[in-house]
Amino acid sequence: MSTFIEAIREGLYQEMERDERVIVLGEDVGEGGVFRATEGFVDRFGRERVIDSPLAESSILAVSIGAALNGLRPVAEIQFADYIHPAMNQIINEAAKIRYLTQGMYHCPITVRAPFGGGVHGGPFHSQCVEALFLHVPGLKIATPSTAEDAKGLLLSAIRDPDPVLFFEHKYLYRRQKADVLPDEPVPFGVAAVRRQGRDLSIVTYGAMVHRALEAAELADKEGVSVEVLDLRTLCPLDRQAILDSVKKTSKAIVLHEDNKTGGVGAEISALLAEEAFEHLDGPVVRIAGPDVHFSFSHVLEEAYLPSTERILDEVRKLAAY
Amino acid sequence: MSTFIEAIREGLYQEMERDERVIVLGEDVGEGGVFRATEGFVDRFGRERVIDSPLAESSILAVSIGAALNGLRPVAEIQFADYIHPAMNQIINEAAKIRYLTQGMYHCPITVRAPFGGGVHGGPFHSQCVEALFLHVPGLKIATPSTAEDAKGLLLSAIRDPDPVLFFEHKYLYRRQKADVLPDEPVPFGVAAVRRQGRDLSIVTYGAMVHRALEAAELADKEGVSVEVLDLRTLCPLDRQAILDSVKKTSKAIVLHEDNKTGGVGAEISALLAEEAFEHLDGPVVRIAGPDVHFSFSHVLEEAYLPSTERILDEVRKLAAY
Amino acid sequence: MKPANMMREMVVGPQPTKTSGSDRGSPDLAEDDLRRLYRFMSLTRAVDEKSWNLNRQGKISFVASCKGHEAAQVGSAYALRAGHDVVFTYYRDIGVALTLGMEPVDLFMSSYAKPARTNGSSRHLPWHLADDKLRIMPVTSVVATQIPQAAGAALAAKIKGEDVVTIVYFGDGATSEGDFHEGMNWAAVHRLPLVFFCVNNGYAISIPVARQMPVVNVVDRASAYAMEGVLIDGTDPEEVYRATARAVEKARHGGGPTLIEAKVRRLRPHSSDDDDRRYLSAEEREALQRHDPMDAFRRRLIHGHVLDEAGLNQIDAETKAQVERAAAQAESAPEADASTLLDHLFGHEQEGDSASAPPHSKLDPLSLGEGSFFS
Amino acid sequence: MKPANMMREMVVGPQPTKTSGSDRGSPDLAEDDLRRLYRFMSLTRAVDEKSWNLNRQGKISFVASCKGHEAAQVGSAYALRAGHDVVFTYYRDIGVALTLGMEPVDLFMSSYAKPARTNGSSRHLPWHLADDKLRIMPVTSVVATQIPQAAGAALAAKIKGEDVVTIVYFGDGATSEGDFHEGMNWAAVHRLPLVFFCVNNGYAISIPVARQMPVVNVVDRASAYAMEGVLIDGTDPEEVYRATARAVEKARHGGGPTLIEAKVRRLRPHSSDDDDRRYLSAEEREALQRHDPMDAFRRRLIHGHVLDEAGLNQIDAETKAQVERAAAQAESAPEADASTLLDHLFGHEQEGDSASAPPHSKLDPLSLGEGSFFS
Ligand SMILES: Cc1ncc(C[n+]2csc(CCOP(=O)(O)OP(=O)(O)O)c2C)c(N)n1
Ligand SMILES: Cc1ncc(C[n+]2csc(CCOP(=O)(O)OP(=O)(O)O)c2C)c(N)n1
Ligand SMILES: [Mg+2]
Ligand SMILES: [Mg+2]
Repeated sequence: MSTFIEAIREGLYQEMERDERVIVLGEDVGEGGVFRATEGFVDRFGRERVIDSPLAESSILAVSIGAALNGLRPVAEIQFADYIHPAMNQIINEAAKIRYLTQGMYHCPITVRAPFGGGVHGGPFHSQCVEALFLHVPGLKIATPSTAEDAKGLLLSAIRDPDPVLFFEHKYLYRRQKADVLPDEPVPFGVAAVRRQGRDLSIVTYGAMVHRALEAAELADKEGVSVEVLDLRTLCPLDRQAILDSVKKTSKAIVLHEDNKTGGVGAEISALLAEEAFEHLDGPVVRIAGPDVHFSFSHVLEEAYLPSTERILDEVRKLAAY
Repeated sequence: MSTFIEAIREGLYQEMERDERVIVLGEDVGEGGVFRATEGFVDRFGRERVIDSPLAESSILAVSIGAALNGLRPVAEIQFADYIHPAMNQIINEAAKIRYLTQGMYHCPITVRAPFGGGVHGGPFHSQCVEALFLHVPGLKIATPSTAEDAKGLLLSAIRDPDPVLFFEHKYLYRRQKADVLPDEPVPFGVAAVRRQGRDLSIVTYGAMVHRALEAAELADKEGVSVEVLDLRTLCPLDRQAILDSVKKTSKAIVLHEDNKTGGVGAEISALLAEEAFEHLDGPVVRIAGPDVHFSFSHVLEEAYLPSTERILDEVRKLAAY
Repeated sequence: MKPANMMREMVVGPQPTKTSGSDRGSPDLAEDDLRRLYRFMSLTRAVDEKSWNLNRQGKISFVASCKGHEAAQVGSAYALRAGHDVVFTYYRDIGVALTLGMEPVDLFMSSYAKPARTNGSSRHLPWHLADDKLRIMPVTSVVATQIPQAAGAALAAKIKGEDVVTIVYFGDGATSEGDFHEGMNWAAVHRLPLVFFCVNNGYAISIPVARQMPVVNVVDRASAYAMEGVLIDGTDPEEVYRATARAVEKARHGGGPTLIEAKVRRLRPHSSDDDDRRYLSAEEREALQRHDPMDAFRRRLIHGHVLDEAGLNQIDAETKAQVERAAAQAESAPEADASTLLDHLFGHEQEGDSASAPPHSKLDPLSLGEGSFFS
Repeated sequence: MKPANMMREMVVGPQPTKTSGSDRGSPDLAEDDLRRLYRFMSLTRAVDEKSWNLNRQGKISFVASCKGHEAAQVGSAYALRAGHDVVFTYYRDIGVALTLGMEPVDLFMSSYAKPARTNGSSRHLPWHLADDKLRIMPVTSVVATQIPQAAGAALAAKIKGEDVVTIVYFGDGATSEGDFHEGMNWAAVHRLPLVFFCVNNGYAISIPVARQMPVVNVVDRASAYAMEGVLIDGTDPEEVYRATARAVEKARHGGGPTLIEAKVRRLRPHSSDDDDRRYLSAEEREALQRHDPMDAFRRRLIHGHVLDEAGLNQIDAETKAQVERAAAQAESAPEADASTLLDHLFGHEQEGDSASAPPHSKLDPLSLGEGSFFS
């Protein structure tokens, strides 16, 4: 049995064994990182390839970009996604634009790993979801695995990808998700997974919310409502076809995420459905998301923030009855 | 007759006359700024209140935040919206969260002015639209005036607002939009303007695209299609009611912007309609937007990027016939 | 390499100002001051110990201990005019807050995530201080962001012509961030009334200073901004007080900014989530404990006949009791109310403009997202 | 204050290395080298003048003139191994590119926004250099971002054990950005084979250095990183060459990074969109013109009997003719094809992994947005 975080570690380790161009850099990665993703790496790969960075995220990204331009395959760790913001300029204005602006002469194969998401009593600066801030930016790929298998498999794809990949690991899953066997081969980007087949409506989601959607689907089933759960796995490339296929089948859709509602990833998926599946829709496209406020430290407030299984079930009931 | 940029200048000047807590800071604002928004300000208000900053956007924001916390009303100029990214951490993690995290004990009354948008042959770093990157962030207000009147009126509201306001000025409009009379009073946030009444479909848009929408509406009218054009004016607060009202009336909606399509402001508006106006919709919610690539310097590529009047008209025809 | 007395007060930088003796007129500390300093340090230690124990008991989920930093925090804050000077802290600066007058219960409220007026209690992480009455400015967990913000606050004071000094606290790790550079640069270009107070505890979590920066001391960075840099022993509250008082008075009288580096030792891991045995040997950890500022100050006070053993113990007993009461009070305080989740995203008023301003429409945060979430 | 000879080469920083004479073994310039330097400078000037004129004729929309910067650009690039060393430039570094071997036509293609292999021509702004054959790395317009990126490239060279040196160019204004600090810090902590080359032309658009930074010289910032700082007269190509060659060879042999500051004068406004009469008096503008590096170098070459007036004019005529041909070629080249708009957002291959990698599905940029836009 491997946990999600062990799967990350195994994937990273395997790629460093396989390809000596792969290096890791970030704050405290030398002693294993605050979540132990690089535990033992210095012993195996040495401080040349496992680099403790100064506390400076913009340069963690910039150094990764420069090293990638000069032939390496850097995997940068941002200690918490909440601290990726000082590096946004290097990600959005630099990494994302290199291939396009040079018409393919240069490209930027970097992977940026960052733990994100709430439910771990982390308060406003160890809980943030940041994926929507990057979804809008052309030139970036975004992975958000929900299982230990995908954590490893998508990470292999990310590291081998020739373009910048933001790899967001939901920290609520780190020790809660487990797998008997981890894949040896990459899991391809842009292929959503139907985690549960259903007939009456589709829940489109990703990350930790996949598991809440499955819980709600289970409960709905007992009430005679058959819910399909689609796990996007990567937000870019987005498996538009799988979303459309599922909703064409069920005719009803709930888009679910933990991130703030307005301008979230859910908005894009709703808009896709409103534009390309309009004729198939038998009801409004419902968004369930965090409210438009920041994460709080109090567990009462955190629970109030996070979409609960009950709330999902409630919306499932309402939409099914529509 | 005042141009859009003259309206900005007049609004800023008026507020500095009216309230000595207002200061401006930014790169080259002392000599008037690259677009002349602060021309003559040093002579009138002195270098204490018109502050040439070092070339460092993160600190332009941070200094504004700190000065606001200590009683001033800073108006920061980011020379081009394309250069706001180094300051994103100070905007998203700091300014946007101060009031919420301190439960109202502190607040952060800053205005950030930034010229944005394309069509001026500015290439990838003098054309970017950045509004969608902030729409998602709770705690930020966003204004995107489309007329010279609103440029001044919304700016007065922005500066008097007790919370952080991102004030995005579409630089294509700077010298092209003109007004006979500028308002002396603030134009309130969160109130969209119906720029043209119509029956058959609604175009929801903002910034420079308002004028393209009006052109297309004019042409459609000749073909017997009556198009309503809704100018959002501010993206946060978003006048959800006006959007819903318009679409409930016309039953069809096009969402139009120049920014990249995926995860853009249009996604939020489409999603709103798919969720709250579903029963009123007689056709798919169409998004017309820039493609998911970066701005280019070549005028051929820039024109190919920007939604053209013909393309809008084409979509109007198709949707009207749906 | 530095000589053996590197921990003594010294001035670095390109235009070193003479700071020996009391030539800046900073008052010497009277015996009463020393006893007060000890009380604040004792109180700080008591809050810290209690918080750590509560964490180990599973009652509070997070502590960034300041054990070892007490002299730096208390000695520097003692040089400020409480409620007048502007203070930007970071996540372990409880000694600063206590010295300025914050009640221990406020700190425990934040640790218990219970709602309270100060420190964004219940929303914000523990010890992320904010108190408008004490002019402690709001901060986030994001390292170094407060540094250029402090320049902004100091700029405002200068523009308004006030005799207010701003002080900003940060760690050694924070000096690697771009925001440190930008804040130092602004302050120096504009000669702002600002004191940069760096608490160098040798580590940014597990990363020793030598892997963070190429210079030996943080003050070695001051010359890049033509700023005075002052290196002090941050475990000596008197030395900390004197250096800070001088920098504060210099700032107050138009002399511009100063960078103070207070060298301290971390007597606990980085935080309650950290296990420093992973990167420090038993010997290294033991060696750190020899730099407990409480021990040294106690010896000094006894030796100088300011307080005897019994007197010190008496103070410790009092602060401990005070802290027990505060912790109990916080423990029994009510939890946050979920119905407040959407409050205070935006203001509904236009401060100071109520007469002339138009009504903002639709500013209710409820309309900005999950309007029906609680209805 | 600096003595009158501040423009002469000097070494600053905490551990000054002796750099007088040729003790680092950097080769002295032979007469042939001097003639070559002059030709590159003349070519640079010719491209610049032509571009400015084309802008004034309304034929190209943007120029960031390098007039006055030629000696700094050419002299420093002449110290590099072209196609071997890694080069990060900024938007006015055409002299660097020409010296490394870029054809003038490539520069005009970018000014005319015509599609070409190099410099992101047609997509990117003019003179935003990129050429993989010359190892000129891609850059954006965002000031200072390339500085820490260069640290990354140098780190890669060090990890790979290559004898490649990286050089990064930037202006005085760029040193205010946090990215400058972070890049300097990385390079110094890791002792990277990297040369920081700051072209200080006294202004960031309209803002004079005195309002950007509190120190007199950019090299005064080097000591904050225990880095060697070298201040040179950037209008003297020989001095620039020698200082750069020394720093490059030091870096190549494990000696770590150097910060070079080349002082130059801007002989034109910041860019074709700027009007420097708004912030410079007629006298100030006239005074700048006395620092034309072409004039000084011509006098030196004549005085040293390397070239006579006729020989110099001959070179100028040749570079001018070369430039006219290049401009004409670019002018008549085809415009970009709108159907290419969506190309090259993502790679379709996994470089170096084609065998073992799985097929990425749906990576077509067409599927990522406006799929039907051109269909
Ligand atoms: C921008 C940012 N990056 C990373 C972190 C995670 N983090 C929290 S504290 C810390 C180390 C800070 O070290 P230092 O500044 O020396 O202060 P100390 O904790 O030692 O007092 C890090 C890396 C953060 N809070 N903010
Ligand atoms: C991050 C960023 N902010 C602002 C700008 C706008 N801008 C372009 S060049 C420039 C001045 C740069 O000055 P300096 O670094 O001295 O270089 P110089 O142009 O003088 O050679 C500014 C402010 C930019 N390109 N990038
Ligand atoms: Mg530290
Ligand atoms: Mg300059």
